[in-house]
Amino acid sequence: MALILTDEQQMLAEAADGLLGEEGVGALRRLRDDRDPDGLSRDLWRTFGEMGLAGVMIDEAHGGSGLGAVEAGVIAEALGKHLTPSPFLGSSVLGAGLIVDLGSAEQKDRWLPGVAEGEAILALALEEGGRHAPHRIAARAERDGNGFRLNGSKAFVLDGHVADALIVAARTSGKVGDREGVSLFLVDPGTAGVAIERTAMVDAHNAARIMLDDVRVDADALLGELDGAGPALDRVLDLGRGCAAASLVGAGAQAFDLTLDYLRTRTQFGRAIGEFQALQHRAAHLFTELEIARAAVLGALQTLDRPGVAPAQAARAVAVAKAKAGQVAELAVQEAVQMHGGVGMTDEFDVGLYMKRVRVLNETLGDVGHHQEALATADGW
Amino acid sequence: MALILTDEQQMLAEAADGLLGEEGVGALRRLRDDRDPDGLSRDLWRTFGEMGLAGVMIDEAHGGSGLGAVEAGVIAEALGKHLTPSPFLGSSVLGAGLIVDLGSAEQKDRWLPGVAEGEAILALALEEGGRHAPHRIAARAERDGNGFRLNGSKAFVLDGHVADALIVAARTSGKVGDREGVSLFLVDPGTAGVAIERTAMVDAHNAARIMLDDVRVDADALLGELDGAGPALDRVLDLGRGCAAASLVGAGAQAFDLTLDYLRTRTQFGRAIGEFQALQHRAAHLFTELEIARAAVLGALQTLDRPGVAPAQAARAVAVAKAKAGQVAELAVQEAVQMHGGVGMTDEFDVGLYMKRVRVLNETLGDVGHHQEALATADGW
Amino acid sequence: MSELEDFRAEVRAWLADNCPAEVRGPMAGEDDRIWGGRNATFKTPAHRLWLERMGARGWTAPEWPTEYGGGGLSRDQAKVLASELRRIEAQPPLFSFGVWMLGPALLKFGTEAQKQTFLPPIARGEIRWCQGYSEPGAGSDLAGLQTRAVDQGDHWIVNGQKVWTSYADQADWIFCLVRTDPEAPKHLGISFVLFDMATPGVSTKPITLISGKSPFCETFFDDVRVDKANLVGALNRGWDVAKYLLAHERTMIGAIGEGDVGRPLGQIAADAIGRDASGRLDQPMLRARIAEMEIDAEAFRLAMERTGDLAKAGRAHPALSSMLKYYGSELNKCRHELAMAAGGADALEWEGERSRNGQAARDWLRTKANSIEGGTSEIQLNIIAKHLLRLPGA
Amino acid sequence: MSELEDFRAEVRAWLADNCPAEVRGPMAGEDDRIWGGRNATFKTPAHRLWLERMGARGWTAPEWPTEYGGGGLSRDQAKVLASELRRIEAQPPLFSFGVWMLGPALLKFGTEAQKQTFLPPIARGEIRWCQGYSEPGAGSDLAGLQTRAVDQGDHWIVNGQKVWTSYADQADWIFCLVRTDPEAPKHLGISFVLFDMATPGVSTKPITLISGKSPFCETFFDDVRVDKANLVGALNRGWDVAKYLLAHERTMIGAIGEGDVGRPLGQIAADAIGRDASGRLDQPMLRARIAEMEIDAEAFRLAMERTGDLAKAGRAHPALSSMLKYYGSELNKCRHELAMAAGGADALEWEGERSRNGQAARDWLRTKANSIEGGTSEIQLNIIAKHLLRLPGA
Repeated sequence: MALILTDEQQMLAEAADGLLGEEGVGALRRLRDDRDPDGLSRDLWRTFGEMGLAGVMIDEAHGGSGLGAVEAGVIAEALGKHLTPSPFLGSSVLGAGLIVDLGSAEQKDRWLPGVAEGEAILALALEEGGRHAPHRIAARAERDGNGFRLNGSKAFVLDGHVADALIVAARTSGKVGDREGVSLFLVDPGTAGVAIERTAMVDAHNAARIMLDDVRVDADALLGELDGAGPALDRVLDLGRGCAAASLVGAGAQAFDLTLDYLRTRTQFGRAIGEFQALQHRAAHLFTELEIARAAVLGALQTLDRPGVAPAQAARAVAVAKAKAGQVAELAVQEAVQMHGGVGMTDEFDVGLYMKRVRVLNETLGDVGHHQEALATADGW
Repeated sequence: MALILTDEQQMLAEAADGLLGEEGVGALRRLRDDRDPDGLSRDLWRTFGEMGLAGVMIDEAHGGSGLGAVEAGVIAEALGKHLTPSPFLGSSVLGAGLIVDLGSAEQKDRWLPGVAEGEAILALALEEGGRHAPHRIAARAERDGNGFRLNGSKAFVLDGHVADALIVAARTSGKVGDREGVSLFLVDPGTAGVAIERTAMVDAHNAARIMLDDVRVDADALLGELDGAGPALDRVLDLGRGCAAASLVGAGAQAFDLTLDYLRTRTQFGRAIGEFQALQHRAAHLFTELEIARAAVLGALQTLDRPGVAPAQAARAVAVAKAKAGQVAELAVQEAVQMHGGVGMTDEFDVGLYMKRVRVLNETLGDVGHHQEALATADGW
Repeated sequence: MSELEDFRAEVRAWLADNCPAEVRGPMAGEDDRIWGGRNATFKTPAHRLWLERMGARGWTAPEWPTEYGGGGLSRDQAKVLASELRRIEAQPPLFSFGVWMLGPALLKFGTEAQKQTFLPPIARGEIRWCQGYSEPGAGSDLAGLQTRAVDQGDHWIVNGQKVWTSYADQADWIFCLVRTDPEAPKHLGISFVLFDMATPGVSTKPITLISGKSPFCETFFDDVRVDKANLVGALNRGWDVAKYLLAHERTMIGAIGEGDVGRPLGQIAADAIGRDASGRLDQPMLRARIAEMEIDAEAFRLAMERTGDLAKAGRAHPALSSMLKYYGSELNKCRHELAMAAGGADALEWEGERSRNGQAARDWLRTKANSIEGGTSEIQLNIIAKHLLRLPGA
Repeated sequence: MSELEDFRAEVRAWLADNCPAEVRGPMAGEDDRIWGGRNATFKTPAHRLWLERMGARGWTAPEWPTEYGGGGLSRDQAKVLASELRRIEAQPPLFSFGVWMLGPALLKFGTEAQKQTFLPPIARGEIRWCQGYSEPGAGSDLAGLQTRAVDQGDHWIVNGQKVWTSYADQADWIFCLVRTDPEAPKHLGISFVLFDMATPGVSTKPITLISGKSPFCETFFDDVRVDKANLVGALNRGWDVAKYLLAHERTMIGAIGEGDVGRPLGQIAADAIGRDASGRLDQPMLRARIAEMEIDAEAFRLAMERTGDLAKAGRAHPALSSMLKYYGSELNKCRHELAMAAGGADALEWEGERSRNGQAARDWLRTKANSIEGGTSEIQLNIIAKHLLRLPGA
């Protein structure tokens, strides 16, 4: 398969870009400066639903578009480009992905159409510490009559403060760090014992910290097999990482484009600063890095879509993409602020917002070092 | 104490530079192209003796100059600048350093005056593998009547092929990797069972591989206490590392100076290439790095000279100096070859010789990664 | 050596008696800083006492002559004082652009009257200064300076706008570049003047940065009267004063590369993230990046010291300050990138008590200005290429 | 998909029958390479057989039309062929500047007669080519080209000197830039011609590099007669042909960034140095640097593939080859720096059997030319800035 977008994928990219580009970064600024209680636009989310974007990977029987990882990445890239806060990654990719993969017919009917319509929001409550460690799960679910009782604390739950359902990863056997023994539970955030604290982040996107204090759920809250969430979690996390990598490329490339414009128009010492060869070479290097990162991300997304691909192969491709996209996007925003000079430091200019967003995307689902480590470990050294 | 050379040290630097600069890199080329059997100039070594350079750290009672680490570093820097092969590091610093530190009156009388005169050459046979690992000693010395019997193999013994005496580090108790249990022996290279293979290196300097097969030495061959060589080895290795770092600065700075000359004189597209801002910025960055490295090296050498300094503090300063000097010198030679373009790739130009020498100096007594690791370990993380 | 050791003993004894416990240990936040000035605020009475005691000895400006309120120390004595202050983790008795920047320029270019008038209050922390260099459209390129001073006999009338004036809204006086000859080309025709921020016609407006509220202001001059007695250096040659002062500013900004007195980032990260069985920070890739940075930081500290020693020995090229400014500011940016990576998701929070209102993230963002303020990294590299390397066309 | 899968099955079966065991597995050294030519040498008879069989199918030039001796494959088929060759670790049947560089230029600019004459022998490896571009004093700046071709009616007489001519001493023919109009400015007035290296007046002299003996030569032309029928493209417009060909050369040099078919450097290093208790390469700092490089290498492989796909789809800007050349050559240099660090002192040996005459060190040094030959990295960055980023004044 050619490592370029198909015509259909290109059209999807233009549609997403067109929609988000209408308001552009203004949307983020408005939500932030108005201190919006949700921190994201429910109207936009419904439009996502209408356009088939919210349910991009949900099968058509449940109201979705039935498309693949490449298409999800295309949308994620547009979100990164315009810095638009949305529940796409947490709900459409991670949340819906798990239900598509593991859900019972009832669970699918209950949640997927709502997500696809842009009405319902799911959130995955997985992380417990400050760094991505999907197997380091201490939260526990213990049998309690016909159901379970959950205890523990979760952090960095993307858009967890507005979720209609939480998918909580909890340990049902084994000990912290084991790959086995983790189960997933669909938890109503209104259940007694659930305490949710919104954490506004540096990039004006939101996550939540969640305390689970003797939270009682019924047996049908279990998503997938008892103790057996591991493989599905790995799959959906790789999907999420691929999308986060696409967002990083979107954000990095846009910061670069803003910088190119600035280089062409801003004058100093009587010349456009883009005439200075030292800046030209740095810009050319950055362009190259962005193209390399773009290839790595598309390669990973295509690998995820390949039927019957071995999980280890997909994981390796995703590790390359997330590490490379993260490193390059970081370089892009640093160069963007530096080349803008003083105005780049002001809140008035957009480049600083890209720097903030890239920082958060880099921490999302494993940073550069995490994925370098993953590659080395996977290759046995 | 001010972090600059004293007037006396400055005069020493000029003397060493004057001596080595007479023939400059030509000396190395001649030894290499003539396939000199020694790979170094014994005449030059005698001149070193006459000028008090060979015995710089040997006390005056034994014919030396009785100076310190800073002075040794000053000489090492000049050797790096002119790429002069000489037994200075192996014999005057490592070899003589151990005898000054640990030797009996007889051992000192036997060896130090000769080294100081530039007649005798010592070599330290320490390493056994391809990477610097001073505690990973598998060679063993076993009691044999009144003396010892040595078995094992040594590698990367600087100028071991021309040594008048080998100082062999061998294990007398404990197991490979232990910090304790190592002893030093003065071994005549002509002793039965000693096999020495000269290994010509990429930089046209030489080291040796040495096989010890049931080599019998008398009790008075023991240098220092039985099992107790560790602390003295650590001290002298730090001294050697400081001097290697100084050579790296010497070589890196000279490669940079050659490059500056080239930037000022070579024209392309009708301009001196030094007018291109991209190259100017890279040169300015490199200049900065070289100055920083120079400060780190002088700081380490002064620390080594400070009376009563804690070994851990000295080791930390040396780790910083060797790591920083190595990294910067590597950058300097890479930039030198690249900025010279095609001619930099030819054997006719000198910059390639600097690239080769820096590579070897980087491997000598621990590379950049080794010393980064040393710093992190020393600081407890 | 022994005289210095006597001095060390004296310093140590004096500090033991005079440095309050409240000003020892790492600073917790902005409000630990003592800026002095007419409207000075102090976190505790002990902070005020610390400034007063150090100011009285002139140790707020250790190497200035005693007649101008300084400590009259030699460079070696000043190093001893600094090391003794570090030893007890004493916080600085005064943060002052007057001490760091204006003072050295006045010592070199000021008239005797100006030195007598301005230096002692600076050393005692009584007058707080700000700097008026940059203008919109004239950042790194000061040749484009527009603020105009029109000659009125014994005074000028100044009109124009400055930007990036740190703490303009809290400063008492400003040292300021103004154009006194509109016909002269480029850097000629600019003069260096001092005036009170309380003069009618001066107004300020804070700038919001990506890190949030900032000490930077836009500063506006609307028919501001400036006494000609407050011209520093020669008329129309303010650029000479400014250059000299900029070198001090550069060294000061570069010094942030030395990092805080506190513990190495590697230790902080290992405590936060955890260690593996052999005691290593349990994130090998991050650990490698931190190790590289810590090596650079230690080497940089030595380079700062060495450059100071060279200067004292009369052997430092003035452009070496560009080298320190460039390296120190890039290093500090790198340190904070790594601190953010070590902090992980926790360091991303922007509000609330747990993160002290996003302190880590705001500090990180703030460092991005280091390589812009006081002359961008690119400008420093240009200066090095031209003045130290003498490359053609630089 | 299924047609492609049929093709894959066919290729696999054919290779099973026709690829000798002697040409499978990593190449041990230079003499494994099959260069072909009039005076071809083969390491074993199987090597000759491998060239003959692949040449007969046109799979030495898979995407060339069959009428010119190529394989006539589509890009997707060519990918399948490449992946099947990789699968069995087959060594290339032919190393050829004719296939990599001259062929594509002839396909675009050559006359029908030139295509008929030159392409089939190239594909069969019968004629070995070298390239005459660089001259002393005209490295990256070809505008300064001095080699002169003087018109003699049906032929030119060529005088001048080339440098960096790879394998000039072993090549049968040369493709060469010569100045046919000495009055025209810069790149105009240059023509692209072909001639036999056996023509009287051609002589060569190898260049010794920092890595030792090298395939590069100085090449001298002393009254060399060149037939006008061997002009490629328009007279005085050789620069167009050269640029097109340079783009292919760039991609070829860039491709070395993909590394050999062999195992990842991390594994090689871990086997050589050892692993810690958790299986990690027991040099954490080196490991981190290798990990970063391996990520870059994998990403670069994908970028190579993507750029090829974009070209096939008619959506690749020609200057993208500069991007690949720049990145690939820098990457390969980095890989060999790390390989040397992993090799430690053992990799420093320069002579003798144990080190295969210093193979590691010589390979490392050889890579330093990657970012110089075929246009320096700086030239590539200039091209990107100008043609892809359209920055002012670039």
